[in-house]
Amino acid sequence: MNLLVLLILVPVVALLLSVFINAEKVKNVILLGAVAELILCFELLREFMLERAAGNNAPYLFEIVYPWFKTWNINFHAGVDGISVSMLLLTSLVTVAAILVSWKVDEKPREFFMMLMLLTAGAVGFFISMDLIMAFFFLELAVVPKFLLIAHWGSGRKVYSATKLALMLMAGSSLILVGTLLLYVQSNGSFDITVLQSLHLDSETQRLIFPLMFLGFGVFTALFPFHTWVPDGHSSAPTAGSMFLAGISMKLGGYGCIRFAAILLPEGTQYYSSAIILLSTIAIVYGAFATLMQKDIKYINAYSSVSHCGFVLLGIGMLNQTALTGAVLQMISHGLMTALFFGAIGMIYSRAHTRDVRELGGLLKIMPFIGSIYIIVGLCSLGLPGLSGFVSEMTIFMGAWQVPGTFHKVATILACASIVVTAVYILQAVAKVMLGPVKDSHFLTLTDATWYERSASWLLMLAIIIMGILPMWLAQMISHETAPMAIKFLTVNS
Amino acid sequence: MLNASTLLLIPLLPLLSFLFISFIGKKYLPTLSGTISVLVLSVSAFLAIAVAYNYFFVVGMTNGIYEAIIPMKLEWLRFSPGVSIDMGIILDPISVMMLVVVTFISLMVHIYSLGYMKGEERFAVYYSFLDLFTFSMLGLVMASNLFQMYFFWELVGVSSYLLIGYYFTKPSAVAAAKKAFIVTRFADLGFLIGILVLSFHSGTLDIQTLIARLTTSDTTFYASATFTGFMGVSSLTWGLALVFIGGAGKSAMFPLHIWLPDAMEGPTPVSALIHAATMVVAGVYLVARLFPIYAISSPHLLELIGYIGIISSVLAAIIACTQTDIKRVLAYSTISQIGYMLASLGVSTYGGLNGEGFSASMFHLFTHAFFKALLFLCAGSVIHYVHSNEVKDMGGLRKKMPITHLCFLLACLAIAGIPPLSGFFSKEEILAAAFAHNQTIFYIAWLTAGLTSFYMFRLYFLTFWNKDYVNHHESHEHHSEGSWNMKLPLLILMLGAVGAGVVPFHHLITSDGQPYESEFHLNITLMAVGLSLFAIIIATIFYRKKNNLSDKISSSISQLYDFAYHKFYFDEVYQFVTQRILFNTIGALSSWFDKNIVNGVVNTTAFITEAFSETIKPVQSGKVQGYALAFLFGILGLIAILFFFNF
Amino acid sequence: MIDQIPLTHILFLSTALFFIGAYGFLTRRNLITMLMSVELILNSVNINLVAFNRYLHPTIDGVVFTLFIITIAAAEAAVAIAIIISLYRKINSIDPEQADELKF
Amino acid sequence: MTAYQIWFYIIASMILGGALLAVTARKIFRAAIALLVSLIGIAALYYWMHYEFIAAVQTIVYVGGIVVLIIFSIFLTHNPGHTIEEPVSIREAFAFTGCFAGFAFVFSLLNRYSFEQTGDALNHTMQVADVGRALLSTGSGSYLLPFEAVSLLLLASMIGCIVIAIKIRTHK
Repeated sequence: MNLLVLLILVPVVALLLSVFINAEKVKNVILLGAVAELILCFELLREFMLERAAGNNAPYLFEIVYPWFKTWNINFHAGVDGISVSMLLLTSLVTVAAILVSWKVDEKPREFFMMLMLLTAGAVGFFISMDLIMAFFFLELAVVPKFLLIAHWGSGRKVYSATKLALMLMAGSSLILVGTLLLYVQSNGSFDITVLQSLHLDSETQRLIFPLMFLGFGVFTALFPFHTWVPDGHSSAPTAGSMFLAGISMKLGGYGCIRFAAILLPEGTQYYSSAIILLSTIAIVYGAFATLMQKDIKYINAYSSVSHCGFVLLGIGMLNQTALTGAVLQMISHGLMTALFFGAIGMIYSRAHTRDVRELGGLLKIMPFIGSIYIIVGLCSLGLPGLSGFVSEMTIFMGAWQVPGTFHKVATILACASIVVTAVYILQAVAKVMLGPVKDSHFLTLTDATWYERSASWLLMLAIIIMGILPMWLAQMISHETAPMAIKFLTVNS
Repeated sequence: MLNASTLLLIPLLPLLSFLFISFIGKKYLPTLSGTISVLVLSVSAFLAIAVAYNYFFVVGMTNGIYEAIIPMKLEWLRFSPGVSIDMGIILDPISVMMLVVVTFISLMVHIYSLGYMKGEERFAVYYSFLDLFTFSMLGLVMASNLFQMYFFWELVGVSSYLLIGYYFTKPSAVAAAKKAFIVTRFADLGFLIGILVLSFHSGTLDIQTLIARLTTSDTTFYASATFTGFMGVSSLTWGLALVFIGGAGKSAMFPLHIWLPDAMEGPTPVSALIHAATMVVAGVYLVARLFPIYAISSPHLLELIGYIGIISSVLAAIIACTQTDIKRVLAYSTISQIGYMLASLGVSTYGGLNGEGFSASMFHLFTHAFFKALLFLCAGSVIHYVHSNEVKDMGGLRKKMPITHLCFLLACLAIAGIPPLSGFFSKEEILAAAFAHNQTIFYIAWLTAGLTSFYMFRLYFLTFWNKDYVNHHESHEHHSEGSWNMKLPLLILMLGAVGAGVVPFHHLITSDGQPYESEFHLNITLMAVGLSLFAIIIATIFYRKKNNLSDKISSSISQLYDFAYHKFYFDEVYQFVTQRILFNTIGALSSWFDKNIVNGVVNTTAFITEAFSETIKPVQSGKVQGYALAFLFGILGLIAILFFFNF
Repeated sequence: MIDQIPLTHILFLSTALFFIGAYGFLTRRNLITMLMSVELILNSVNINLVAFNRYLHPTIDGVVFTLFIITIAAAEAAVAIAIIISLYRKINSIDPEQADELKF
Repeated sequence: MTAYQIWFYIIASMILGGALLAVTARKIFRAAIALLVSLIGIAALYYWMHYEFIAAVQTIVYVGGIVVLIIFSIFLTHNPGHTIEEPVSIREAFAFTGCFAGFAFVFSLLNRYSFEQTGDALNHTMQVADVGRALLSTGSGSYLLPFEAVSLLLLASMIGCIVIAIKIRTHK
């Protein structure tokens, strides 16, 4: 059977099974499903790399088409390229980690774990879709569990945050839907991206459709000024929810921006590239500065996500191969890193029952493992060499600097400058939460990470370190895909 | 000997030791970790010395110059064709010299720490961090690629952060670590952008290619780098200046020096290794590494670097005269000496005798590593004994700790430039170079040399003479100078501090790799030594016995004294800029904007929708007759419309 | 005979009855009287059916329809009264103003 | 003015008078009696139109069934002598306006339209047997299916009434 179909089937089977078994045991089934998914993703990676090594340069591999809704020419059309494969890897890694971290959830465990799996199914489906309606379907499929996870299992102003998140994402989706339908009309009735890609739309049309698609996906990836769901959503979500949101959900947007906006509408992308750069630079700098003032460690991380996702969009806006590669690398790096970050924060919160930096302090002494994870992932966030953040950020900077023009240079310098601010807020948070004297005597009774938290952390940590130390295979795989895109952007005007 | 596998062992051994201790040693061999680490590092140090011997004396010169050897180069991350981060090893005189310095000092510090850190709760962690630092520093000095250098540059910064914040329950240590990291990080921003600029114009990140392309004026790369510019300065100069900012940050040059004195919160051996001998000279090393480009393509910038160095040097020396914390005095002295090295680079040009500043700078870097490490380790012993950093708690220690006393005295003489100790030779060369090329720098440097002697002997007398020591910790009497592992490194380093001057640097390390014959300038020597001796005599008068002469002097120039005592208010200025401008203005503004404007728009949209639905909600009153009435009127209205339009 | 009264007069009658019923339905504050008004409306329709049958359409259809309507009216009245009684049990009133739970 | 016409106007005034009283009387029992009068008037109207069978059905079902049902329910839900609340005045005004406008509109419409009377129809007589045949046969002009549907409806409404009105004992 086609691997891609299996990738979709595994979560579905896990979901179906979990309906019928004892609620306490659901997590085992779901974990099993997630691990199976992870193994499948590695197998996919292996086969993909073998195919590429064998010289198969087709833009999409393992393609499969089933008619879905013939009247409107909607197909279940799956296929992957290097970007999708790396996104799938990220998704399955984060899923396993998120499930492990929430091992002790006892509030409606069946529904909780099913929501997690549903989210994974949505994300996986989105990353393999090559049909706009199919992509839209899976994108929306991933929104519902987010809402429920936050609204039911969240904390703080959870209903407010969940509603805000769902409404903003839906608003984004509606833009995407309009864009999709316009493309459908323009292409004389096709939702297939291979068809749409070969279509030479005139520039007027591209300029009309591109903002719809880009803004729509931009909402998902915290494009300024549509990012306000990010801080509230992340901070109210349960630990696994935050990990999913930051680790996977925001990547749906970035991936969509590349796959369904930039590639399909190269001329539109080029026309709006200055606007993209402007908005993303604002997001980077402004997100970083806004983070400085946050008092809640989840808010700190959520705002820093705004800043980091700005790098993704900056990379896209620069329209060259290096920057695009950097954007994809940044998505992966940020996904792994923030997932782990939120995992660590969740571990701290579940023990100390507060997330206010003013109340926390000296936790490294009490919980060395969690503390070390928090510090290491913080260092990753500020771009320490040897961890994933360095690779992706530097690639974006290198790519961005190659674009001539003062505007681009200034944007790049500002983006570079933001990593100093990042260092400030990360170290500030680390210093206040982890270091210094123990603030509260009841912290002394707290315990360090349990086996499931440790395994989740190790999983993501290893991924971060591997990406940080051996980035070449990933970078190569991705730049193989971004090269034709960059050429496409270059040749638009000629 | 000079093959890749041997050379790789030098940095990888500490890395393995780091990994071993962090994952296994910390838990199962908490006390043995130190010994393991020392053993591993001695192998590294031995290899490094062997490599140096082979490089200089076995392989030796080809065509009359010491050529750079690149035994290994692996593509690590490729950005675009030609531009990639390579993990390579470069062997040339300066990197070989640095290899020796780093491994040797690191080994000494490792041994010393066995005694100094004994009984610490996180003993193994300390060693793992030390090993991480050693690895990163070795990677930095061996880097053959500019971005590789940045890679290790950042790692060095982080290990410094971890080690300064070693006592992480102490808020002052945490703050110092944070400050050190952020200030250097800010400077590294310059380095990063500098790399971007240079690589953009030269199309490479490889240091040798970079030098080749940017120093020969007939290449297209050179043309592109010098043609385009910003604010009347060519891109090349901008790039080099930005790279230098990174170096200045790491080397704690004015005005980015503020982190170094605070970094003394770390354990003293760490200060000796990182904040005196190795990491802080990375800035000098960086300029030296790219020296041909600086010297050939941008000589004015190099001159500016020289001025920055000498200004830092004199300012730090003035501040050092007023400080009372033994480690802080040494920290300012470090800034001052590094400023010296940079000034020396600044007065140098490329090639031959005119490049004697380069040679002198490296020479001073070499000798400084020994005597400054020695000074710090001596200070460590003193602190270990009296449990205080303040000189007022010391005094009269010469009888209690004779070995330390002797070492400290010799190191002081060395730094003061008294012949025939090592510092004399290197300083003399620097002064000679300055005299030949830039008289202004020469006179300031000469004055600084006097100040150096003064504050070092002030410190020496305050610590070891001045008054009789009153021991508050009688129980510690029996190991006043610590165990053998604390004394041994002192003695070895003392040998270095005394004898390092005999190394013929102008034969080995020169700007173009070609040996030259240095000249001996008797007049300069007499001037320098005379001033130093004079300063030492003044210090002796002021501080050998307890008297109030110094207080009188300081009160007579109280304004200047206060100004210097408060470190020229640099900290306050930075505090103002970061706290007021960055946090309270930009940060608070962004946060406010986000909370009220961006979020406000979203919430207002929701609010308007809600308010609108609230207004039309009463229509659904639940009163069935109301609905019926509406229905009736609806039908009537429809009828009226149909009738009116005569459908 | 019957042609002495034109059809329109009967239709006027049924129209008047219809609107009287509608008026009652809209204004009475008692569910039972509202039910009565509904009965009036139904009857006005019946009158129409029968009248048309008599004057214009000489078959049996109008009569049969009337029969059906009467039947349904009976069923409707029974169900309505059941609802009214059930409501009365719940809120102890049959004022439609007070039965306004179904809103917002 | 023939007796036939006079009878018509007497019947009409009985219907409308009863109806008006039924929708305005403040005493609910009085309203029920007025409704009774109105319904009897309608039965009389059918009789006047020579549809004796319908008149009989009207009398039996409405007068004998529904009105009695209504009176029963009044007894169940009201104290004797209960006065109905005044209608909400603004709604009364609107209702009056609406109803009057509707009436005026239909009135003018009817006035304007001349119904072609067929003389044949006036002489047409209806046998009860015809009704029976129409209800129980199939083919054109016959109503077996609606008849059965209505019987089902009656059954359903009977069950529905019981279900709705039954008192459910709540166990504690």
